[in-house]
Amino acid sequence: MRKKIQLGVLLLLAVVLVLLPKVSPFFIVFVATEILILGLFATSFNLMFGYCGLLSFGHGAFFGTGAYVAGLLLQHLQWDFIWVLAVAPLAAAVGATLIGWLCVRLNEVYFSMLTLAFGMMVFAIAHQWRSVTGGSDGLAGFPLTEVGIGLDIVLANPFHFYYLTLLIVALSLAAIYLLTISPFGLILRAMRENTERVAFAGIPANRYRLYGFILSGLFSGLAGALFATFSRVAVPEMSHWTQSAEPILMTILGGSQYFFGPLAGAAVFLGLKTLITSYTSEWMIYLGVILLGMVLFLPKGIFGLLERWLGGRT
Amino acid sequence: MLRKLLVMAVVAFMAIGFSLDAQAEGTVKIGAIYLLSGAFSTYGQFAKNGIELAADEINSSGGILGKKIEFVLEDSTGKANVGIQAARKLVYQENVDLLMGLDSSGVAKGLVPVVPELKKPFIITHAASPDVTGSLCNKYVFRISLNIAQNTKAAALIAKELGVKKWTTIGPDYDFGHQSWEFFGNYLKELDPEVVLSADPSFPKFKAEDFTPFINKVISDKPEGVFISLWGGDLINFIRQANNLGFFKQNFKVLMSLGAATEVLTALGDQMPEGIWVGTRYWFAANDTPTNNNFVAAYKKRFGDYPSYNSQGAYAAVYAYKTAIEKAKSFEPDKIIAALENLTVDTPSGELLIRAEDHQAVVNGNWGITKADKNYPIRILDPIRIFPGKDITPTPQESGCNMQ
Amino acid sequence: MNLMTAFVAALLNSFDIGILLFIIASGLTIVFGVLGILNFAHGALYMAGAYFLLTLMGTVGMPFWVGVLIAPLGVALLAVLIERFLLRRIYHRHPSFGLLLTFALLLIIDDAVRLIWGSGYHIVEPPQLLRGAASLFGVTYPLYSFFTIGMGILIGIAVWLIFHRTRIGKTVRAAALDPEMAQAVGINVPIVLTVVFGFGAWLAALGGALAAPMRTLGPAMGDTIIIESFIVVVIGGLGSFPGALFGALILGGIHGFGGRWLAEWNIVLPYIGMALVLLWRPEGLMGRR
Amino acid sequence: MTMPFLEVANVTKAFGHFVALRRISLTVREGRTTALIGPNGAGKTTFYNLLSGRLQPSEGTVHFCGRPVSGQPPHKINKMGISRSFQITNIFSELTVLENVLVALIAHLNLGLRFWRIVNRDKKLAARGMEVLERLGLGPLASSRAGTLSYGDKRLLELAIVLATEPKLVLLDEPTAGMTPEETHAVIRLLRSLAAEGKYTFLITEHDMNVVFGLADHIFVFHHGELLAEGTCEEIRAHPEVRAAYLGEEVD
Repeated sequence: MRKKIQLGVLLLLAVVLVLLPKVSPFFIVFVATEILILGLFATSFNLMFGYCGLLSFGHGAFFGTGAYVAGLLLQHLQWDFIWVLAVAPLAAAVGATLIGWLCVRLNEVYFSMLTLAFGMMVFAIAHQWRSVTGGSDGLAGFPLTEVGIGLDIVLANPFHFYYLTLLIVALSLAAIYLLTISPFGLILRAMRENTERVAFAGIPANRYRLYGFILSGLFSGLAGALFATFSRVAVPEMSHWTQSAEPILMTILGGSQYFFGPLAGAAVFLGLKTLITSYTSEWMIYLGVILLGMVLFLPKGIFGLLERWLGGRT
Repeated sequence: MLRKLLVMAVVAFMAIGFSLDAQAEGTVKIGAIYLLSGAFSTYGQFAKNGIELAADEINSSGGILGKKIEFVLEDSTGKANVGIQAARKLVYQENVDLLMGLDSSGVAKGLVPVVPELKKPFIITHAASPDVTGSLCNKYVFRISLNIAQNTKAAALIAKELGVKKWTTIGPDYDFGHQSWEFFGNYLKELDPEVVLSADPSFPKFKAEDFTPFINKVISDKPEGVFISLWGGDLINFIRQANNLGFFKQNFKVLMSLGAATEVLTALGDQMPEGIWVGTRYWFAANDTPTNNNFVAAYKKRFGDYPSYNSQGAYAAVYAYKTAIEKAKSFEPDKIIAALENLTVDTPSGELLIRAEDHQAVVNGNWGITKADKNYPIRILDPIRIFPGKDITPTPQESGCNMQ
Repeated sequence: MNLMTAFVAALLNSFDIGILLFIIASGLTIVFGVLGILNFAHGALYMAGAYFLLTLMGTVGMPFWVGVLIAPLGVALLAVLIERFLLRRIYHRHPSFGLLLTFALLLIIDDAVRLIWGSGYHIVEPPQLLRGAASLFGVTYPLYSFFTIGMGILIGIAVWLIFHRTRIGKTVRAAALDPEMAQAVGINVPIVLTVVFGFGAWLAALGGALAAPMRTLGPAMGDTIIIESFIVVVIGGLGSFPGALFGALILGGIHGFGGRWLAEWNIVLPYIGMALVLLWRPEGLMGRR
Repeated sequence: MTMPFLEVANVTKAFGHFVALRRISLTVREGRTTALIGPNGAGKTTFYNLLSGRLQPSEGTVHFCGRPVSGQPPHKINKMGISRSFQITNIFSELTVLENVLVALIAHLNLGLRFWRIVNRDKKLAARGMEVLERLGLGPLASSRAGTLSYGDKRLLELAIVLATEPKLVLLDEPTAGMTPEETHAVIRLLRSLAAEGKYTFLITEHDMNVVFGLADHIFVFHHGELLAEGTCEEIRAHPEVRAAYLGEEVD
């Protein structure tokens, strides 16, 4: 029964997302694109947090790497976009390999703080290496290229970009979902509870954490590359800790125990932000109060509540 | 129960919010993007004051071609991607006719290349990166505020007059600080090839709070002139700490490219040293014209303060739009753009000319020497030096703009 | 200025920055040690301390010496209310909720301060007695900085004595080590937690009040301090009070010496320092495993 | 079979000034259920930690089937064929009972990096997991969440995780601690029958002497971090020093 409800909701969501540009005001297409991209970022963050129990405070490093590599490739080489989307996440994954190798041996808040430190190092590189990264102003005004492989998609067209993003994000979420239900995903979930027990069962725990971290960084980099193209800039703030805090916020809001929790969190967070900023320049205080209410009254996030309404788990 | 209500309220709020799209007929809608939150929100507040004042003045005297001005503010938060999304929101959701704003150069450089997609004119009133009306220039984007090149050219002219040869800098460690020093150095070298520029200038990190190490370093390096491009809270911190360490009693000349900003002078009061050369994009006492006198009086009456340069910039932009629309006799974006080119606008900062070639306004630079005056709660400029725009603005060829 | 005086100047600078950070970060580390919450709003409380002092000295017209005592108490009171009505509801949840809740508080307090005091910059004058500069080993240094260094040392000693030599201190440590056991032997643990959170906020606000005559007051002025304080407590050891001193002095040194000789690396040096400590001794230099 | 099964040579473990284990040398033979007894603080758990890789010896070496154990991380030691249980129940309480065993099976069969497989659809894997659960009588509980099991069942699940990796040497740390007498009897019977299969060699620590004497073929006695005595049940029962140091209080 629950399976059927889930499937139904998913189908409904898919229909809404596909039809959205036809029925919504034009600007909503931009908001939806942003939600999808940052939802992917939050979901890949949650691969480490919700499934592996490690709260990274430095995922901006990979998001930013993806954004900068995409920006640089578009600016200097004008590759077809499809290849940009292939290479940028790989660069982020390389970064995640180096950073992860050092970080995964730590636990809990120590892991969080070490990832924060490395995230800020990436920020510093982006900020200080003026000749390559454009310094504090970042990369701007890079051209948008063809998508490639014969696809007739214009990146500058918001509808085209929305559907392209929808496709890529849907495929990525499917891939991440398959990961979570694979043997690897089971090991990650077991490690969230008790890493040492997993090691004593014969799993090289830190190496598995590292694999998880690399995959998480890979998809964060993909999100970063999409975001840079969507925003038309790559700026140092994309790897700042304030950027790393966003997926954390979204994930906890949506519910870290649920696969679609981070995406739901992204939708609510960005939706509220877009809306409140239209009414007041004191948006921070309103957002703060709403967050406060959600923390106090929604212990399992929005998704936990939705599930209860739909008669799921008690 | 409470939870249900909470979530339902949020959902309802969002549903209503996105469907609201009230567009009154007979108004011209201006969308403005400024820093409205965080550490630098004072600049957004200043800009808001300027727009409010201009809009009320215009509306109470019949509007623009009979249409009232309505304005919508959006927060850039100082991040380029946020600024770009805000511009899209203003154009597509709020249906604004005109755009203006931008404090941070980073936001400006990110946003400017995107403006042609939005197909609305955009007047920049604060961000100072030369690239915006240089290598990144385009048909839709104008700037009526003083840019780095103009301000540092004026600084270099003063430096030449001061006659000292050995210069160093203290500037914030981001593109603005580095560019200010590069431009200042290059201009000064052109004016006086004998000048020696420090090979080891000081760039404290932005929002450093503690400038003591840099103050000590500059004092120990014994330069003959120090060019300071710190601004806002950083500059206030710097000046207080420098006072304590006797920085201004040393044997070197000091130029502060943004030292005459009212928010800095107001906060510092009598802590602002006297006898220092300071620059600003607008000085309220620099022009004895009806336009300026009216502006200063109206601003003081309404907000209780002397107008900041950022208020003036925003105020001037609204009037620039008014002048252009009246010249074009149309609200069509393309016609407004055509009218803005080669337009002369009477602003509180003097008459300015918006060049057609790169859309940069040829605007006066304001410098002066700080002085105490018991008629003012803040340090004022005496003497005031006004550098005519044509003397300090690089030619369109030099700016590197290639319009289409 | 020769190398020696430059060195002394950098050293003084390190202490100046370090001691102030110590006062603030010690509040953060005590709250973490006892409540298990990494308080994201700690920097906002620091800011509140500075602004309270501004109003007490400006509008109310108090002298600095009185204001500096009262302003932090006001902030502590606010913190007590926060603990009593908000934080208390989430102790049993995953620590990430503490982070999120205090982040929400940060947004609220930051904006509330802007609404109340405006977005402009303000300064607070140091008391007449502490204006000007003094000379030490040929280095001219603000008198007020010597005062903050002295205050920081006094506060450090006082807090250490409270925790190790008084009944209150023992009670708090017992409640931190094993709340259930403490409750069983008759300690009112909820009150202890309230008091400790208020005390942590008091330290943050005291740091803000002491910093006010040296720093510009402006919106979000606590945002840099909070990350610096995180770095301090991580370097020193989370929950360790002597560690906060140690970490603060190291970070002060990074700013004092790094600012003088490695300025272009300054934005990243604190993070490199924190990463090295975490890789070498994850529990921090003075922390216990 | 010339190679010794588990050989501990001259092992010392010190924590600062405190010496937890002093120059322990012993050999465990394959197929012989061996018990390790001693009062609290004798160093039994430290010894287990050394055998399983949680700790490294300060001096001395441990060899298993001729390969060095000391210096290896826990997961490699497990792969060599040594698997341990924990004194405090150490299961994955958020996972189902079957998933608990699958974690160990995935580890054992090196399936952890099969990213494309779906764990719940893998019939062969599930069948193997069920086999282990059935053997321990946990079959009917396979789809329950592990955290909801009774204490005794949790201890059994712990044993299931250990056995799923098909170890040659099984280290059990007080397997019946906290169990009811009925549950204890059941576990003794279970362990006996498992030992009789000949696949596993058990090394057991226990406080309950009935369990020890009911199961063990051979006994080592630790006292203050040293090996006090070894021998068959009868020999240990009769050993004067052991009686004085330990058994006196417990058995009589």
